[in-house]
Amino acid sequence: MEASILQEVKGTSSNINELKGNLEKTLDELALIEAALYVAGRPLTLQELCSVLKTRSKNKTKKIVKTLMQEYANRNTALEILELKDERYVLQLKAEFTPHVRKLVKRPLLSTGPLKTLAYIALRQPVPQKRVVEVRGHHAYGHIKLLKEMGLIAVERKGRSFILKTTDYFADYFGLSHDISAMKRELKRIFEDFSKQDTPEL
Amino acid sequence: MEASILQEVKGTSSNINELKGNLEKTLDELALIEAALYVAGRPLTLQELCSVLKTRSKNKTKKIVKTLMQEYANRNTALEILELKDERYVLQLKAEFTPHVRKLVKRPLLSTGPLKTLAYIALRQPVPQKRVVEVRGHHAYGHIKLLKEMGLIAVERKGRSFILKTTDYFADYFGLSHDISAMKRELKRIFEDFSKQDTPEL
Amino acid sequence: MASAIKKPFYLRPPWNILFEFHKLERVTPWNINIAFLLTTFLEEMEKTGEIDFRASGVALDSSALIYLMKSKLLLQLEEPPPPPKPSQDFLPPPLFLPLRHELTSTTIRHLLEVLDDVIKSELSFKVQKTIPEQILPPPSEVLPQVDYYLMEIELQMERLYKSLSGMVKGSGIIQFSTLIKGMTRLEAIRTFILLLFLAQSERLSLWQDEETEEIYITIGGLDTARGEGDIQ
Repeated sequence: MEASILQEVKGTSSNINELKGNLEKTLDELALIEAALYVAGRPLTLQELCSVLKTRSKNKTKKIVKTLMQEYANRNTALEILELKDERYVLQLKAEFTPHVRKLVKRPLLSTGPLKTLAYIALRQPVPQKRVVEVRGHHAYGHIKLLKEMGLIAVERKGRSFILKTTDYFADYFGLSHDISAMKRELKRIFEDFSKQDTPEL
Repeated sequence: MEASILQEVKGTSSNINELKGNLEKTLDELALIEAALYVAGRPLTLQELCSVLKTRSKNKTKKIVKTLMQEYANRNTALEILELKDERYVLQLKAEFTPHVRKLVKRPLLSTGPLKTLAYIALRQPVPQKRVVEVRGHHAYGHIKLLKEMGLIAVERKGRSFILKTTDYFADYFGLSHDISAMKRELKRIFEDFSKQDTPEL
Repeated sequence: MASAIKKPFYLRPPWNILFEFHKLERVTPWNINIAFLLTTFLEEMEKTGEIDFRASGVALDSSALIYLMKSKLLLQLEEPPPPPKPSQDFLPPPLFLPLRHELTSTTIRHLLEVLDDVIKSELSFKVQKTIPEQILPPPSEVLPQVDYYLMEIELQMERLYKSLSGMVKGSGIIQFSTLIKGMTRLEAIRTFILLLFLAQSERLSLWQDEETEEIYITIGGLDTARGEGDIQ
């Protein structure tokens, strides 16, 4: 009798340890995904996240990322984890916090002028540099140089003119499709939302 | 009697609203500090955090940072907030996660050209800008501008010349002393060890 | 990426026009906005810290040349083209980049690796001073032969304005035919050109009677010349 109780107790405790072990493992895995997203500072593919967890199971990894996303959404935090197209995930600052902390960023950031030029190039690409300068004014030369330096656009020579396009890095940065026509459709939707938000009277 | 109960209820509800308001404010302030520490990616002084909260009260800011630190400590997360010397705070990845995610870190802080200019300034500081340009060539003007923008060096005017020094951020990034002479000694020592290691045949 | 480009910034568009004068001679001066070029040139120089007085000198020379070309066209009474209409196209709002923390891969080891190179180049610098490559042409190539008259145009304008003010005693109207009485044809043309410059700088107004073809010059606050021919 005593032996059997002991047996039972032992069994239970081993179950508890197992459970505890599983829980810890899940927690560690959540933290591992968080660590990966934090250091990368760019969207990571499910593949990349699998390799961090040292697993081949995309389903398992996806479940863990979704749990982490949920956890972030439940907490009152300045950070968010977004799911982008093609099962890519990114950790970033919620947009509403940007104006409050922009000045603390030590990387050279782009000001509104170049960002407008970038938006125009993205929407009209492939677009001749001449056209961009016509529409955006002479300052666009400086913007184009800056955007090129940051790897957001690429310049191609075609006869005597320069043709501008966004890069894959650009698409990744904004979580857009790598396919140009699909990207343009996505952008148009973003701009439409933006103008609706901005000018409710229209 | 009824009136007094009503009064009391009203009082309670206004208190609840007030409490709720305070709670929301604290949450927002917590998130603001989190946002600041996240985007800075370097230790921030209490002063800098005060300016994010738009308050002059160091005590208030300190209380909020401590609450956030506690919150991070309670959660199972890959990140931690540490208090450093001189009331500076940093959000960083817990060291045990580094080996698992190191391979995701791909972007260098600087490309080779500006890095060389930075190394030269670090070793010879305080050094006149003119001397840096003599040794590193005319491109150094651009490097100096970039390094300044990234907060890695500071420029001081001295009569008609500009004197260059590294900043505390530089010291923090590379884990060196904030004291310039101590830092230079450290750099020389590490450099000597490093060159011995690298060229055993000498 | 920036360090891959060897040329100084001013040899790139749009400023390169100021430094490639073989091209300068072929352009239509009306297409060049000198004020914009010089302002952005100075801004960029300040921004990059590439303070080069020779470059500034050349930029100034070239600007003067462009101005001169514009003046010459004015002498030939060529009308400047109307300002181009800005192209109409949908201008999307700026695309704000999301803020993301990103760990960088540079470590103290990288810093020390390049330090070795830097120390070597510092030593070699002490031994031999590098002779900077001549990237700018000598000034004689830049400065074209200039008509002495054009160089003194400001002075001439001042002289004419003074004499006109004297004639009308401060303010008033004077007829062009009265002004050029006794002048040779060339002197009259030069006077007319000076009047155009003065009118352009809004120091006087010119108005021509369509029937008599007389030109009226209004000086000092009288704005009647802008009216619809209501000069008495």
